[in-house]
Amino acid sequence: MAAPVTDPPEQLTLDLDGWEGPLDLLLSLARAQKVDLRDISILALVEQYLRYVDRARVIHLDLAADYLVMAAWLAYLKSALLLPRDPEVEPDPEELAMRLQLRLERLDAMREAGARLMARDREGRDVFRRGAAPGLRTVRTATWTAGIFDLIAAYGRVSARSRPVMHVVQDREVMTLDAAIARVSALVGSAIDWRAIEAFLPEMASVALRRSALASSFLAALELARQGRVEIRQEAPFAPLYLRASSA
Amino acid sequence: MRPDTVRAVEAVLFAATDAMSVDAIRSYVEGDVRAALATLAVEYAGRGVELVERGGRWHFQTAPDLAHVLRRDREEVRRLSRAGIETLAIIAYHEPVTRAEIEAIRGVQTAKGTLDVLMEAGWVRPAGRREVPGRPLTFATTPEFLTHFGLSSRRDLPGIEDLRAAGLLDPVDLAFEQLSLEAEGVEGSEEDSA
Amino acid sequence: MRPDTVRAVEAVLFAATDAMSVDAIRSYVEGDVRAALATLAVEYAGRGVELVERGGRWHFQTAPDLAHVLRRDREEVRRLSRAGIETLAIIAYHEPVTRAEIEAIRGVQTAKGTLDVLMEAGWVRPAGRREVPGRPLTFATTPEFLTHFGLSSRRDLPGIEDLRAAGLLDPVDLAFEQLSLEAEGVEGSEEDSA
Repeated sequence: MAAPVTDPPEQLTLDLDGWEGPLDLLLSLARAQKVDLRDISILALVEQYLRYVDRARVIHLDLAADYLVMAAWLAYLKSALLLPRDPEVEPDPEELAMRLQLRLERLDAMREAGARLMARDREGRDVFRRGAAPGLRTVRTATWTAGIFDLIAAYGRVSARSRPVMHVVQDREVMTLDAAIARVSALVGSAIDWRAIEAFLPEMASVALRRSALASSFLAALELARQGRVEIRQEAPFAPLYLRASSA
Repeated sequence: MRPDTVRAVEAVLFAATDAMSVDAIRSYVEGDVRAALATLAVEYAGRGVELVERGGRWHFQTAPDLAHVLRRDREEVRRLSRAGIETLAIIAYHEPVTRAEIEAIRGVQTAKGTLDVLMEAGWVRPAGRREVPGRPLTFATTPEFLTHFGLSSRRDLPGIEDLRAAGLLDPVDLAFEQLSLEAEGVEGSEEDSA
Repeated sequence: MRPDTVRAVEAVLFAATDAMSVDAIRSYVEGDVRAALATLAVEYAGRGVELVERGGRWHFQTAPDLAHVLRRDREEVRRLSRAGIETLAIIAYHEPVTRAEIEAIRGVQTAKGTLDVLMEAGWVRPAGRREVPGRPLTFATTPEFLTHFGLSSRRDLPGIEDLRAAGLLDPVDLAFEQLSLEAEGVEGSEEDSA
């Protein structure tokens, strides 16, 4: 696909597939005209292009529309350049010619730059990186964080979701023996007079829990009596049960 | 400029994906490859990179004493996932508790990783086996758990009633909750059962 | 024994799979990393392996003059089409640049595949939209582009200063440049795909 830029213009192959559009063809013609694009004759270039396109048509080559459009535009530019300058006509043909030249210079510069880029020492072709770099390791140690609110809210969420299930597996609320011993021994320590065992029970709304507390407190009283820490008095079977601190 | 053979051997070994035998190097480099290897070994001695031979094959490697430089420890603060925080909450409120019990309470299976994360965080520990068929492992919280959450003891965890008062029970479930309470005449007692 | 920082930087760059910025190296190595890099660059100059900077990132690579030793049995680097080369050059020297500007300079429409090939190679990336009517996408080169072509920075692009001084890198006057392209709704001028 490389353009035969060194060929004399008349011998340019009439194969339009070889050109990437009219600008490419123009640039090749210009490069053949002179090495420095700044010194080319635009008029001569236009002549060459028009002659080239004419010859292509003579031998019935299918010319893409943009070549013909460029030809028309260049024909207009040529006549504008040859005719005496009409200040009313915009744009100034000299300026159009200059811009065309700038366009060719730009494309040529980029073509040149591309060639120089490709010729550099390229990685994977001319220079190579280490073949088997083991890589650096980053050992990530996670420090987990969560707030107390997150924790409580999570439990609330779980509870709300699963309470019915929970009731099946949960025991009812009770006062444990340990709790009752602690409570009774603490309360009785400050009591000199006999007091009914009910006085040692906590204030509770729940009947079930109160019953559990009474049973536990009774057992606690027996245990504390065994240890010699309380005295128990009962007038008769099922009569009120009284406790006081051991006088010993 | 150093002798071309040494430079060439250096470049070939550097670019190679595997350790290379002398013969393999010779297929790339002309000249006295063995002498070049000896030269390189001396030149690289004491550098951050060294030339070593293992079983007749040569390669460059970083100096062993610099291994610690090549790894970087990065501490990342990460938040617990929803599953993680729920599992942690259940353990905290019910400990010691088995995995099956956690799943029963959460109503979903617990991914293997969830308990691992909690243990990695140092908040949960295995707490012995339960003496029931299968002898399942139980889990409990650790002192670090209390520290992290600013609790002096597990008793500081709010009970169900506190949660309700704080509006942390879902309203829909709350209505249902009320019904079942009235029917059973039982107060929220589960949080004390552990 | 050489200073620890130099050895450590050497080992880190040697072990790394990618080129590393000074900051990235600093996350592994304490001390004066820049000075260590300067020292290493001098020490490795002329060896079979050298230390280079590409777009602010450093890596070791084989010396370019040893290409002939290493090139055998390696895959040929993908050959770019002429359109691809020109398009890459235009992007590199003009970035950020729109597709319309590329077409204005080349004088032909850009085949669909041309930019794709450059992006697939990792040399070109979309670089935001230009705030003009139509908000066209712009393209620019990547750090991999600099690395692949052995450029320390875009300032190293061959002849870029001369081109700029000659006004050949000035913003493209689309209104004029596209005259011949647009006026007739050109067909058939699209170049072969890359």
